Amino acid sequence: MIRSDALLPILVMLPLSLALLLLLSGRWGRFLSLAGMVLTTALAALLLSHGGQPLHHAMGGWPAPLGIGLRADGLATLMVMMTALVCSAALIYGEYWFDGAKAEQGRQFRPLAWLLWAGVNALLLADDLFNLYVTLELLTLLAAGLAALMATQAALTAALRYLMVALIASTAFLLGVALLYGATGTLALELISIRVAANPQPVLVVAMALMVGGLALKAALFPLHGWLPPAHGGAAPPVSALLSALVVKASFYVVLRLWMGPLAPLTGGVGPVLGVLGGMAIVWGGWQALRQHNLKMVVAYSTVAQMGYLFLAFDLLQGAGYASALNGMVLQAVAHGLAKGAMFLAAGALVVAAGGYRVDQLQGMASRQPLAVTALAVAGISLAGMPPTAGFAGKWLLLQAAWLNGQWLWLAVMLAGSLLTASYLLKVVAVTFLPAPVAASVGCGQRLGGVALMLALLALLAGFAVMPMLQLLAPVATTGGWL
Amino acid sequence: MSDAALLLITVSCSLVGGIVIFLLPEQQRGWRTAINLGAALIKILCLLLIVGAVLNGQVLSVRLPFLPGADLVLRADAMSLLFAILSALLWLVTTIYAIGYLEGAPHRRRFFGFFSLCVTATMGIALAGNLITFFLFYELLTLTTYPLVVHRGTPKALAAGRRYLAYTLVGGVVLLTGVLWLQQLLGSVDFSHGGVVSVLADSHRPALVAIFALLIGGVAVKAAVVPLHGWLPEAMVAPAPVSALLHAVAVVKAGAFGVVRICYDVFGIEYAASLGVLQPLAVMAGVTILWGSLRALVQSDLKRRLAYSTISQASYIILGVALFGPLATIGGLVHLVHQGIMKITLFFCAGNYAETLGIHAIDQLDGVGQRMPLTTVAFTIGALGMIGVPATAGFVSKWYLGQGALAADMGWVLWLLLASSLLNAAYFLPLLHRAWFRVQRQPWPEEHIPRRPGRETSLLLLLPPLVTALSVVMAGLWAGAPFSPLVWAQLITALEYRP
Amino acid sequence: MRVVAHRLIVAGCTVVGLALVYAVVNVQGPAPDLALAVSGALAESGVSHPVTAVLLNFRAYDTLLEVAVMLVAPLVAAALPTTAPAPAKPTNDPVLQALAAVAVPLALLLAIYLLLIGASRSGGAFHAAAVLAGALVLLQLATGRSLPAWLTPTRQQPLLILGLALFCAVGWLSLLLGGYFLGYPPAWAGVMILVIESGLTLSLALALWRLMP
Amino acid sequence: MTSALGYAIAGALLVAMGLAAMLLHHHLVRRLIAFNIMGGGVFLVLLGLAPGHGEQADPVAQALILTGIVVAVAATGLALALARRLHQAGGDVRLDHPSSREDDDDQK
Amino acid sequence: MSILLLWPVPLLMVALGLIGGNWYWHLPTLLGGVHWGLDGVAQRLLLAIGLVWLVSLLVGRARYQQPRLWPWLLLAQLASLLLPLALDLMSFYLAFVALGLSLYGVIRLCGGSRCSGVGRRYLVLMLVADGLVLEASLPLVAASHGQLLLAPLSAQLSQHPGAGLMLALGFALKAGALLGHGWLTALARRLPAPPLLLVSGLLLAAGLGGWLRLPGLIQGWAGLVIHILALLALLATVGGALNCRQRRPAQGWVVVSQVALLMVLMTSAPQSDPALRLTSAAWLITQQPLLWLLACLPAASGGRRLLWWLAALPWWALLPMLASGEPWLLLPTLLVSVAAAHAAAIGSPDDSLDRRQPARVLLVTMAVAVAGQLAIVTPWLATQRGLTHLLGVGALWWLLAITAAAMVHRYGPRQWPKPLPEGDWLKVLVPPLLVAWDHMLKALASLDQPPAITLGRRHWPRRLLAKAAQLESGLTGGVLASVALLLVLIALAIGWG
Repeated sequence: MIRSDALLPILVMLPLSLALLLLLSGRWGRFLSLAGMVLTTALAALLLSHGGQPLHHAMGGWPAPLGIGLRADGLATLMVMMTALVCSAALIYGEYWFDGAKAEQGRQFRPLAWLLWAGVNALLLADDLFNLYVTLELLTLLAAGLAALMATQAALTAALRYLMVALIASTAFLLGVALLYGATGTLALELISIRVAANPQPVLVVAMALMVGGLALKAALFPLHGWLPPAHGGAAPPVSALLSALVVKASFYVVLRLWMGPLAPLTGGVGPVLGVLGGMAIVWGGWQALRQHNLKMVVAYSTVAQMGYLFLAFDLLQGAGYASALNGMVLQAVAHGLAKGAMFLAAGALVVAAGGYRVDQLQGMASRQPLAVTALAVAGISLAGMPPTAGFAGKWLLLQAAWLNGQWLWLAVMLAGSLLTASYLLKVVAVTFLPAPVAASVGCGQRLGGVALMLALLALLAGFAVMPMLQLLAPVATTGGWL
Repeated sequence: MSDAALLLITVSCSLVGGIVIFLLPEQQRGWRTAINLGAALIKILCLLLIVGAVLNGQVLSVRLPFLPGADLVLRADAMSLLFAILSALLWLVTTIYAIGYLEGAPHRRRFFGFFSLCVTATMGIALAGNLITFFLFYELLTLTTYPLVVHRGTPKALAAGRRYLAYTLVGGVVLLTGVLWLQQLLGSVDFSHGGVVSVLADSHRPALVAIFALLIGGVAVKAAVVPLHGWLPEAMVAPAPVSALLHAVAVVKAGAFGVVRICYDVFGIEYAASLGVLQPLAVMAGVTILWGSLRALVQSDLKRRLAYSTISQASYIILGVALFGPLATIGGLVHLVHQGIMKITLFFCAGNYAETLGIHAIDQLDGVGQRMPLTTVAFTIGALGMIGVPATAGFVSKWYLGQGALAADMGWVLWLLLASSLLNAAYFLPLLHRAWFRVQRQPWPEEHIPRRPGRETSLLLLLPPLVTALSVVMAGLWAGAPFSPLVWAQLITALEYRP
Repeated sequence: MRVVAHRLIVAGCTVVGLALVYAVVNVQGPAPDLALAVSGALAESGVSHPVTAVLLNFRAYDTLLEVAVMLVAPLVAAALPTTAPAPAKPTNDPVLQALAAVAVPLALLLAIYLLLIGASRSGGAFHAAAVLAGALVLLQLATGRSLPAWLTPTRQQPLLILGLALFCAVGWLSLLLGGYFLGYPPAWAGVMILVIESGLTLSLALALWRLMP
Repeated sequence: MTSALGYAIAGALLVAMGLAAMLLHHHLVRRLIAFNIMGGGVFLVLLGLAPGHGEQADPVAQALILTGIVVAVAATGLALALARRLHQAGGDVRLDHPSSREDDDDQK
Repeated sequence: MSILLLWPVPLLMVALGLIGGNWYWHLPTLLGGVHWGLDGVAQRLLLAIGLVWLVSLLVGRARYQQPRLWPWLLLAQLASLLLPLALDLMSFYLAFVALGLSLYGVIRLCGGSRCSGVGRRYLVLMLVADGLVLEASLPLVAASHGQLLLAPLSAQLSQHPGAGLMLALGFALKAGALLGHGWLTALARRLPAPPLLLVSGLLLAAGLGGWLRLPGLIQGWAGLVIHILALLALLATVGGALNCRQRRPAQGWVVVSQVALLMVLMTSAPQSDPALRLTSAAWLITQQPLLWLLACLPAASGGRRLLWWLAALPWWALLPMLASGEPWLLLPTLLVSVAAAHAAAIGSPDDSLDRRQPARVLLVTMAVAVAGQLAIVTPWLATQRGLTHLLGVGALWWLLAITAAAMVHRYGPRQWPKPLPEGDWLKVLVPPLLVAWDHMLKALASLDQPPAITLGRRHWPRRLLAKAAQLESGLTGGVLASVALLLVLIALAIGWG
């Protein structure tokens, strides 16, 4: 009957096929979407239950050098699960958000969102260099398309700006792939890493620089983050949740995959550069978020800051702190995904209720939109890395790694970062406690806030499931190399 | 019932209560009160069971995996029970008081929800078995008390809340650094009598001193030691039950309890003495005691005066810890409980005055003894307790602190105690004088609750202060009784100072 | 200020260029084992032309994703609520009409040729679709109508996703039969590839055309 | 200096020029053209480096290039659709503020 | 009905005082182990205190009707019941403090707003006294390893003279002795008689109770310091009494001087038999109410004032004085009696004319007694105690003789200069010797012509200089007096050390 590792292709193809079905379906699209969502999340959980040992599926039956393979190790399974949760939340939220005037965009949003889900799953499970390029490109186009969904002038400009930047990044990445293919003659990741380890040529460093540079551009690392705030800030809440939590995270995931796999021997020089950029991102992102008046911009800049954390961690991946740094990075990525998704959804709910984007229009929201405010608070706590959330576990491990490696500067930056995050997020929450100045405001249901709260609580519960998660990562962390 | 289940229920019953309260709609007043009181009673019941177990020598503990190399440990030993029982009992009383106090006020659902979460955090701090668990609940306490401080929603409350957060968050980070550093040196840091740090080689001594400074610095923020006390008077803007809970039981006590834990169960008092860190700690506590009392003298607002008195009283506990010797330890520990019951009485009465007659400033107190005799009696007992008049709880702890000071031959502490007692008298007796002997000159600012023949204010407001005032006298008079705080403190000290 | 920025960018790009040249020059490529593997496995791939074999058999998954990428552009174009006026009236310019009369039928013929030759020589779905789309566009410009009136955008939807649907169907089929995803049984590989290619041609052509108005 | 290396070097230079053009110009269509030039350059590099044996180029490289071209076309199509939509929405066809207009040489 | 609430406890006290019998009661839980017992000391104290309560309640029935007063009175009663019974430090200290605080309530409620200033001063002194007692008892308890019984504590006193001094001061302040009498005399002017009687009686009982419970209080250099303080207090109170022009304040000062006299007696003969000391203390406590009682009678006729004088004489001091074998102690007793005579002599508050008669008679007898003592006793003493003691005692006699002479003159010519302003705070601080000294100088200076200067409060430095100018005529008296003072101090220091 069906092969045991068939789960991997199904995880990619099911969302893709559903997207196609949704394109055809008219009225019963909503039901199909919900059913598909439940099925896919169940499959992701099934994959999770496989525990740490990796699954491998050669597409089309062709073995590694010739064909393309799908691989799922601990890291991938965790990210797939996180993607499933965030996408489900965004889709459910989308059902409620795109109502009335925005129903038309709602019908278009659904297939594109499912395609995005398929794309992310494909990227997470990819085991082939060129395949990574194609999935990255798919995500980029989908993200640009979704960002421009609202078709306002600002959204279109932001989407185009993002597209331009992303195209440059993709070309750089493709150039890196070309050089690597030229140097090693193969595209399967583990073969590349074997051959790179065999004879590290200078060209590989150039390829490395190109690929990591391109991906950093896509992941909006500090100097190259200009495009993210308008794009994520201006988009519809479910879209910005997907963008911030998944698309930006995907490019980070590819860098991590390359960093640990094929390009492991070359990472000597690049680490500190990423560390410095990450540190500056934390401080700059935090500082900007503190000064923003628009609620969604605050959350967008917070994404820039948190990506800073992830890239800073690359510099920690050395010496005694390697294992805890890796664990910390993954936990931070998962926690950030859940929390950032919840925060954008909550922000969307508040904006709808307050009828405006400005932070000081949120007065009195604590009493009118309790669920949304609680979601915002819990997500804020997770981002700031306060106990008992998963964010705290991630930060704790990163701090521990910094300590073991003796990198006091990064330690200080990370502590300052968490303080900065706490301050600008709780500043927003504090405003909601003020008494509501004007009585009349568009009364809307708590459903939007409810969905956001569900995702936020998942971020909180992840805090308690830290140890099982780390068991999943154990094989990846200890061997240090590609399985 | 297995001890793990018992411990978890103790900590989580108010958590569950809090969450259920959050879900209840605002107008479900009956249910909310039932849940609140139910959770409090369950907690007290569990604690009694645990006390039974601990008395016959058994140490209950449960270990949950949380982080690699550091897992959550809840442990019920003698010291943790002291603080846990205090918190549980005072929470029950404060809940009753809050129900009466917030009659008809808006946002009660939010208030009681966070109220329960706050006590969960306190219970967690009390029962924490190792440093990382302590830190976790310590941070949780910050988060849950913030909404209580800004409950009123006025810009002033927000400013106070912001200041409170600034202090406690920075404190939290400092504590985190200390915990992390110690974690590197020692692996998981479990609390154990006589401390765990002494096993380290001497080469670590300077590092250990630095760690001690960091840990105590982090905890001192909440214990409102002088340089870091700025937030406490500002937090007075919160409603009375909050300031009662904040000052008497939860936050300040958690800070003081933290100092106790760090000195006894992490460093071990003998090792700390050998490190020579106790002397500066004693000086710091002494400075706080005097500074708090002096500042209290000049305050014109009643609750701010009580706040500054809390700052000075909390440092008695730290002084007790810092004076190396069993007697001082007993004094410190027993003051942990006594200060709690005395201070909560004073705040309840202050709350009654504010709620019933709208009295906030001290010079509005003239003749209040006639109008509200019972509340003023409770206030008098609390105040005399604070001064340390014999037969009240305050005297017992000051007595043992004095003895401890002599045993540790720190003469100056004796005179410090005398000076601070006189200062306490200087800022409490005028209040009593106004209440009892002055005749009421101008009408009460805003008399919410009119004077009925039988009762001066609503029963829910009147009962708690009387109960706690009675407990102040009982703790003072029956100090020798089997279950009194003094005997319990002696039991703990016997464990701490191995022969 | 802008002039300085320009000079900076130019300098940056020249540096990148030189680095690339340096990298490209001293690449020591290993033995071409991949090309040998392809020719070795060509027999079971169902087609004789190695490129088509790689495209539609060995790395079929890549192509599938690539078609999905290709599908995104028209979807997004359709998703954006257009407030634009109706498309411009045909120019009925005699030169265009004369060219259309000659070129369109030839293009159709060429498209079908390219589709079928793909199995043995370089050709295939993408080339055919491009030519077909070109023909449609030319027809649109010349006569203002290219697709029959009954083929309204909603009805075009199934045709648009036909290619990808076929690809997925084949993939699911091979998976459900116990094999690998997209693992065509060797006997049927050739036929399956042809079916997929034809579906692809139609939908890709439509996709490219949908971008035009 | 085999001919393949020649293609690769040409490709590298094309990429550099394309990148410069893309960063300098603000007009959307110009930038898209520059993007396609860069794409072409990359494909040249890919082909140049591919370890082809004998006269026939490495089929995998060709397949990659084909896929790359299709992806580039899709990206360009999407960008153009968005640009047109932006233009219709009354927006300027340039991403940056209008002041960059005067330095375009063939001002319409 | 309600006033009856206040009667049972005093009756119980008197009953216990009379019946006696020594039972002993130990409560382990209360206050960390409490020991109460009825022994000789407790019996006498209870009797005295019971009498004070009964008299006060009888006389002040009308005044004690207001219900606000009852809780304070009840608390005072319970404290005064507990004080004698307490055998351990904790309960003693509880009674000690409770008594002080409850009487503050009585003062404020009975005295009304007139007593607010004095009340505050009273409260401050009470707190300082409590603080001193607490501070002193801590080292004692620490030294005796934490046990709280009073008896062993007093055994520790020998090693802790410092603690002993503090304890003595604490008790004295409470009782209004050893220069702590400022508030008592002020109260005497403002508080009506019954509560005043209550306050002074009970506080004296509290103070003396402490002294009695801790016999080892006066040892080593601490004893000497207390003795000197007692002497100074005696002179100050006597000076104060003599300075008063109104009857009520004068009587107040006399009562206070009685207490000072008791202190002098107790500290002068430490080795004397404690039982003797107990009886004199108890007697003094009982005598207090009598004095206050008589003091509050309306403007008395000559006979009643004479009666008051007889009552005011320190009869209780005779017995301990004779037993102690310190004949020189007769002098302080006589001083007090002089003061009593003066107070009794003041008829109506403003009329000072007809006071001369009884006072003069007494003074003459006293002068004769002094001369006799000088002649007979001094040689006897020289052989007994050695030269230094002789010198010291001689100097003391000489000083006291001069003071006596000044007293005689005091009642001489009518144009006595304006007295020191009464009851002002600074006067308490001005050393009492200066007062005596001033009288002496005036006496000497005015032997021939009326003195022109007055000792006003504000400019006394300048006046001192003026006085010096006047001195060259009366130089002999001044020099002699200062030499006497120095000798006294040196002799006492050596003799005692």
